[in-house]
Amino acid sequence: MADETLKVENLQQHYGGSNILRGLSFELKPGEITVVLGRNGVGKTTLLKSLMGVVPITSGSITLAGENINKLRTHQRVRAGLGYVPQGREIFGRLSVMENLQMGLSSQPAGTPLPKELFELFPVLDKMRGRRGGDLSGGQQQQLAIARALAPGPKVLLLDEPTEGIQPNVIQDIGRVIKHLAHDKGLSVVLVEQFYDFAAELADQYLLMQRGEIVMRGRGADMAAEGVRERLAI
Amino acid sequence: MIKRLVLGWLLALGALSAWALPPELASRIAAGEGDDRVAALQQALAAGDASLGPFLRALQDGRVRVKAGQALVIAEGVTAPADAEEPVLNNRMRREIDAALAGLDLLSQDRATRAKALATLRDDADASKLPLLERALAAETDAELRANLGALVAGAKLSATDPGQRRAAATELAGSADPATRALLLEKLAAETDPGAKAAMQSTIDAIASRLAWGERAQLLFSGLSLGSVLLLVALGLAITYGLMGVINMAHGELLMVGAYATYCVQQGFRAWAPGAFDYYLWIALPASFLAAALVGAAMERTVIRWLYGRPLETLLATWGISLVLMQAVRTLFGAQNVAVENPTWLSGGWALLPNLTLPYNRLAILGFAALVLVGMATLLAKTRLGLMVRGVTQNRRMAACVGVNTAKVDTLAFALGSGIAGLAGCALSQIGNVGPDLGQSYIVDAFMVVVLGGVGQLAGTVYAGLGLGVLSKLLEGWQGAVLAKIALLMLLVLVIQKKPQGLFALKGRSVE
Amino acid sequence: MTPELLEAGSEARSRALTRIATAGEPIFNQGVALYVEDLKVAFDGFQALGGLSFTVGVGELRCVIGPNGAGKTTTMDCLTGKTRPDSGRIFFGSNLNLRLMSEQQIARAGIGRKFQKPTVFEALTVAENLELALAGNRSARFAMRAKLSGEQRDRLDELLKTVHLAPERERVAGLLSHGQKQWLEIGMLLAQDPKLLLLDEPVAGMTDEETERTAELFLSLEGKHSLVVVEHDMSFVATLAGAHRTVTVLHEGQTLAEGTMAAVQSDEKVIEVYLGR
Amino acid sequence: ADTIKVGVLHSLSGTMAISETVLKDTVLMAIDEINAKGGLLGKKLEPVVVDPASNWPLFAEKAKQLISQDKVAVVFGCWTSVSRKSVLPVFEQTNSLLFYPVQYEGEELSKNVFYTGAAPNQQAIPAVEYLMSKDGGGAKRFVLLGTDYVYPRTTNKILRAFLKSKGIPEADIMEDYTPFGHADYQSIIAKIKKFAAEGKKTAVISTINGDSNVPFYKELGNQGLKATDVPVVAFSVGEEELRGVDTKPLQGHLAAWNYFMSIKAPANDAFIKKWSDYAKAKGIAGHKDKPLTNDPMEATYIGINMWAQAVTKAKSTDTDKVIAAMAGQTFTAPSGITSKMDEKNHHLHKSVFIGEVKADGQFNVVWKTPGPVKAQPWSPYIPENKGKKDEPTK
Amino acid sequence: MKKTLLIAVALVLLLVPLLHLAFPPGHALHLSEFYVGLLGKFLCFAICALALDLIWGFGGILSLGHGLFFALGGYGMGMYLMRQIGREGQYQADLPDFMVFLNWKELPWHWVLSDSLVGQIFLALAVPGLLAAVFGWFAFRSRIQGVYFSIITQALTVAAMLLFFRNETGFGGNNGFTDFKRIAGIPLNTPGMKVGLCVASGVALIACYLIARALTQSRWGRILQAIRDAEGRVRFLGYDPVAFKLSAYVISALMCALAGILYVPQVGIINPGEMSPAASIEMAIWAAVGGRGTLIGPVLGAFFVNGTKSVFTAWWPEGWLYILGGLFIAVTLFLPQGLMGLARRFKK
Ligand SMILES: Nc1ncnc2c1ncn2[C@@H]1O[C@H](COP(=O)(O)OP(=O)(O)OP(=O)(O)O)[C@@H](O)[C@H]1O
Ligand SMILES: Nc1ncnc2c1ncn2[C@@H]1O[C@H](COP(=O)(O)OP(=O)(O)OP(=O)(O)O)[C@@H](O)[C@H]1O
Ligand SMILES: NC(N)=O
Ligand SMILES: [Mg+2]
Ligand SMILES: [Mg+2]
Repeated sequence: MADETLKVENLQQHYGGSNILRGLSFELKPGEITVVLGRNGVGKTTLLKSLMGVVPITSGSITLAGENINKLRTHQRVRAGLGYVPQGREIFGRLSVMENLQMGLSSQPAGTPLPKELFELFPVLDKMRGRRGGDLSGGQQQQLAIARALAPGPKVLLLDEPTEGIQPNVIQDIGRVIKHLAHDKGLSVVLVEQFYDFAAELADQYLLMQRGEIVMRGRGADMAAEGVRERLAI
Repeated sequence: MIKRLVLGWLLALGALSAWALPPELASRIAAGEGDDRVAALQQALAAGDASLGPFLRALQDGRVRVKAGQALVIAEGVTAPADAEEPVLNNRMRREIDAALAGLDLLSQDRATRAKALATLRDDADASKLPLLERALAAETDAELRANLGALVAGAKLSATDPGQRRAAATELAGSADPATRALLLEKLAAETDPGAKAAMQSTIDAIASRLAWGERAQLLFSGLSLGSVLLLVALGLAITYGLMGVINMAHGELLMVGAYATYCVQQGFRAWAPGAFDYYLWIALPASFLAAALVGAAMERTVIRWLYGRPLETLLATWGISLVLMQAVRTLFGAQNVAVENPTWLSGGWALLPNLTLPYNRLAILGFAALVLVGMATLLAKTRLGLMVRGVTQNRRMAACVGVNTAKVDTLAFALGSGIAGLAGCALSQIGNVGPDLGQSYIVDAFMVVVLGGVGQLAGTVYAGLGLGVLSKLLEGWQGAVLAKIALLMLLVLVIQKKPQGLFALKGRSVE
Repeated sequence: MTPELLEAGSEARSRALTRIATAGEPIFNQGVALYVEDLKVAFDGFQALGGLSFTVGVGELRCVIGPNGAGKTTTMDCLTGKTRPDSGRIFFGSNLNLRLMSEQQIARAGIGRKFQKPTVFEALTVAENLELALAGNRSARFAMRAKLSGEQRDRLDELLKTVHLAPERERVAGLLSHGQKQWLEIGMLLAQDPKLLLLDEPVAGMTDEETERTAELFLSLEGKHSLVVVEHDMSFVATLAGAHRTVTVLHEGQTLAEGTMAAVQSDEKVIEVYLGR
Repeated sequence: ADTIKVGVLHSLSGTMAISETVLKDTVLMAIDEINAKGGLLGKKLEPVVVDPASNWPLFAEKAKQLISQDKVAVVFGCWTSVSRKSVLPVFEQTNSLLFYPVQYEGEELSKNVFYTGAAPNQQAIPAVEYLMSKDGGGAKRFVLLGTDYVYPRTTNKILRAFLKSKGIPEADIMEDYTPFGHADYQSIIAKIKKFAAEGKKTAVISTINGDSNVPFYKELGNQGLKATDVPVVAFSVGEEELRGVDTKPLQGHLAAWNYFMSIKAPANDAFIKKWSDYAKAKGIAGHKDKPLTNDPMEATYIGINMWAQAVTKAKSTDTDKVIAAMAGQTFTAPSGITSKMDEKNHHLHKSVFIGEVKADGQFNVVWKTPGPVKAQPWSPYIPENKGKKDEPTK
Repeated sequence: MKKTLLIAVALVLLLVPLLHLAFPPGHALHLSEFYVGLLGKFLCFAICALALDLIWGFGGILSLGHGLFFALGGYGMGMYLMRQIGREGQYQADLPDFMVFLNWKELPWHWVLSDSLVGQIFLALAVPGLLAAVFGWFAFRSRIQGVYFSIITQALTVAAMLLFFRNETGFGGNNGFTDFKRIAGIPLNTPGMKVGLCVASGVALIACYLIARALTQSRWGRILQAIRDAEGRVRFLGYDPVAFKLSAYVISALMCALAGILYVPQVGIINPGEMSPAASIEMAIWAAVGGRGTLIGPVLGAFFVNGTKSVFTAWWPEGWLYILGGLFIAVTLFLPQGLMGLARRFKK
């Protein structure tokens, strides 16, 4: 058994003619939070989508718990333990909040109950159980998207700018939960984030992307010392 | 009595037997010039020959042949001689025979036979039948039949020579709700000279008319609901494939057609291999039509539609192509002409609720069936895990995959389900209309209108739109005729969508965007 | 008389008074750019706005914060004509009754908006998106023969630089990344040159450095334009609000607090429902 | 050329395919038959089949194609009047020949067309006379029910005039129309029931065309409107249309045609046998299992045979020569009579038969004209037709 | 490059029909009358496809009722042609045959202009244009979009079809108008007339194409596309989508009516069948096969689909629908941008 949960080697991705991801390699350790940083349009979202199998990759390999998952289709990757919070929320607009959460359980056997902690973490969802997902406010939807990804208890959680549009005190809560899930429950987390302070606080490992490549990487604790913030600004 | 037994015995022998009825009379009834045949029949009736009944029945059933001026009865299982001619019955003869038989049956031991005879006589009660009717009335013990007979006698008495008797008869009929009685009264009224009788007739006619009006209203409502249920059934499958999945499925009509042809095939199978169980063929045809259409639908989804999600307008083009191919395939396989799908006997005929209101069994069955399919589909979609996944996938296919749904499978299942329901609708349609290569074309426009009018993706809307269009079109039809009604309905649809640009049951709020 | 009837009566009166004032230029002589009074909106029984009132002065930059679901986006929907409120009054300047105007009339009167979820014209190029937004005649007939003037061309170049999209000029907007669309939308808003800018979470998805530059950009607009900015990024709001500008805090469809950033940040209720400790 | 080309212009797809496909096969059968006997003028006939797809402008295009590209000597085709009207100018301009095999509303007479179907006086009028006779039930009230287009409307106009001449008051006539493809006859039948209950003996004259017939008859059966009460006589319902219906409840309802499959005549036996064998040999879907013949098939068959006779007589396929040779041609029709092409008016002399529907979907002939009737393409019941010549003008 | 290509195509379109006149029958370069007719017909179809694509491809408005405008144009022209028959009809009367038959004694009011070619062409454009303007205004103002719009246009067309089927409507019932003889005194069956009509159709197509191109390349065209993708967003920029959609819809309807005007004298018949739902859907099919959202595409599509139909209805009458149906499926699956996509791929 490999000591990393997810291993990405030399990942290449193209949209039409343009090369979006250019040979990315990195690995995730269990219980670690990996923060991916980078300016707009460098390919962060594309990276997560490639991991999920939502967009096809050109070459490279993705290994989950020692098994190559290149060939698996998206839903099979979810069954294998990936969880995903996409950028832009992607709520099922016409399903109620409860139904959205139940959709989150699709990878589980029928009858699996929702973990109770979800509603403790996001009390607003409890209040709005019956409301249609699409009617929620932006921030509420974001919370729903996170809850939906957590519902089946994934092994690897991919978060694409999860704090976007969320009120400050809830962001703090989310940060606490991510930490708890990673450090106490052994979840591997990939966090794509623009909110530097939040990212820096959570990061065990960081990756800095530029034009489809990882140009800097290191331990979270060293971010300030290595001048990541400054690199982002250029 | 004994004679009848003997006749029966003769029949049972299976021989070609001459009749106890004077052969000359029998052959005159069986063939010849119309007036003479009727006269012969009256003559035989007057003679009161008991063998007349079985002979007339044989004639009705086509078991009589004429050979060299002789009428022969062919017994069960015997082939008629090749050179014998089958006597021709036209409507006039048939009516005379019916009346004659009914007259004979009025004195039958069996209550049901008497009741049937009464119903037959209802339309031709005239003075000539009066003695017979009065005899029957005297012998009748059953209260309901007595009342009916009484009405018949009164009807016959309308032609009496005594104006007082005519007036009394007219007054006696005031409780009737029978259109035949009204027609009779109208006819007599025109010829009536006595003012008293005239007034009595008029008031009775009015009374009957007001009673009939209820039947007419009920008829209108029923036909509206029935049409509505057909529209609903036709639209339900589309409510899934188009309403939920967003596939502009121009081949929906052809899926109906597939269901109808599947029904036809099952029917033919029963004809060939299980003619005795013919009445039950629908029970096999229902699942068969569902499966056939679902399979075609699944194949469509797997090979074509799958590649077009997210490009809804392209589905228009591809499914149009599929519909052309399916139609032509049916022409090649079954021929361009219609094929016959017969109602099982239990779906033939109707339930005579009122004298002027008959609810055809096939329409009643479709009404119930539509309700069942609707409830089944609604439950499946709203209450089951599969239903949830279908709704989720159809809203956001990529995200559904990202939460672990096997979208390919769910898509195929959903499309097959919608197609299968179309197949069921096709099976139902085969019981009321054409089964031919064009079957689908005649419903596709209506189906889309119902789904869209209700609001795309709104099952409840589909229901209201279907029933509403049905009832409304029948109301308009009664008022302006079918053509103008259809035009008015289409214009109304245009107006309604003006007012409700997202259909009757539009979702409101942000979730729509 | 019942309150509803009174309400209806005042409604009718205000309609009558402002019938003519649904078109044309807003009049700012009273110093008020936007006047909102007792705004109420309910969705199937859920009271999203429960009597919201506030005013924005001419040339003012106003920050609005508040918990998720407080009603910030709904308020903007009401201002731009997207959502029709159940009751209340909304005036642009002292003369334009926004409740009686269509979306396009409101936009033409000078209210521009950046949506929370970026919406751009995906099939058009970045430059075309901006071109359509550029201020000018909005009639269909004009559009059939419209050409960009040299001046407009320069403005377009300048805007592209401002929103960092100069290299993407000829790219189809649908292919931009989330953040880039966000920028493009800000660009379109600037191109409209509206008198009042409504910005719903403009810096979501931006890097810190970009956020700072955006703040500068908005501050530079202050005075000539009125701005209402909704954000959850507190450092951004703090930069914008500075020491003296007003911050409005919404909560459950009403104003919870209003004041300087410092005052609001130390308000117990605001900390409780929004900021956290 | 070493063959004589014969055009076949019948819809094989679209709404009319249901009726027309079998006419195409009838022509092909007749051509096979003629070829088997050695062809015409020492040449074989070569069919050229095209599909105008129930699209009227396409009919004109295909007619043009047959005539000017394929150079056919004659065309057999069309069913609906509108398709005929669409191709008529093409045939007149190119002076070519069309044989039209379907009953129609009359009011037309072209030199380039031979009408082998019935004119109104060869179908509608005798049928109504029968209904009014004692044997026909002595009907006094009439429902004129049709599909809303020219053929039914014209026929009913003629019938109204006819009924008026027979002393039937306006109030005893009800006229109603349904759109093409109408499939729900509940209210119409309720209306008929009501009308029938308001007076004397009522009969229905149906000019419902095409697909609507099946739902009409099904509803009729299920609502219990029996032929002994209110008989329905139809002009567009034959064996082929009844193929799709359960006929048991329809016994006794009537149809008027110039041919029924059930007619007993040696010529008919031969015709039916020929068709059955042909259908089996060619594997014609539907007919190979249950071969049926009907009036337009007979009219087609007569038409092509008469044309062949005329060509032989004229020793040429030249249009004008064939037209001249057609006059007075006779042929032993499957219906048992010797059918004659009128010397002048391009219509056949035909016997009229009234048949009652039997349980097996066949018709029982209950009445027929004493002999063939001459067609009146210009109905005398339409005042404008006074003084019209009973022959093509050009 | 593109321009020269265009000019070449235009020249071919205009000159090819002239081959019919220039060379005697039997000559290798002679184009038979049949093909002149076919070409003329296809040119009219191409105008329809182009018109439909203007609103569908660029404005996202799928009208399933364009057959109505086409038919109205055709009927307008047909009325004139009916009057031109003069006394050469079946009844040799002053009135068109069907009116004689219906016992009408004089021309109904809506036939007042029918003796004048110019007047009738004006009507044939004005009526559909006006109908489109009124119907479109109500529909767009109510914000009817997408399939809701498709369905009501279809409903409108079907209603019109049923209306025109009736004899009382005064348009000849289901037989419609046929048996035309001449335009402006010139017999229709002369080669010159045939070629003239064909060339006129070619000119009309080129004109429509140029207009459509100018429009779609203008800011108007971009706004139309913007409306297609995000109508709400366009409103917030201050544009009134109604004005844009309506102008596009009316222009499109006018083009269709023009096609109808040119079509009827060439095919010699107009009847309500042109208003059947299938006829309108087919127009959309032409546009889709050719390539939606381009201007050449629909023209190619109209030629290709109708050409295929023409060829195969004669080559394989029993099975041509398999070919056509298969073609539609194949185009959607393998050529997502229609024939134009293929052309583009070829270029690369
Ligand atoms: N159409 C609707 N139906 C039901 N509830 C709605 C609807 N639209 C908005 N809401 C509710 O109204 C409330 C206000 O929403 P709004 O979007 O205005 O919040 P917000 O302040 O913008 O929040 P955020 O900061 O998360 O964007 C929310 O609770 C939301 O769920
Ligand atoms: N479907 C597509 N086709 C072509 N190019 C695309 C497509 N989607 C995204 N791109 C391009 O790929 C690049 C990477 O996009 P991506 O969404 O991964 O960026 P990102 O790092 O997530 O940016 P942001 O911070 O703005 O979310 C961008 O330049 C974008 O324009
Ligand atoms: N001629 C007919 N039946 O249209
Ligand atoms: Mg991103
Ligand atoms: Mg918001």
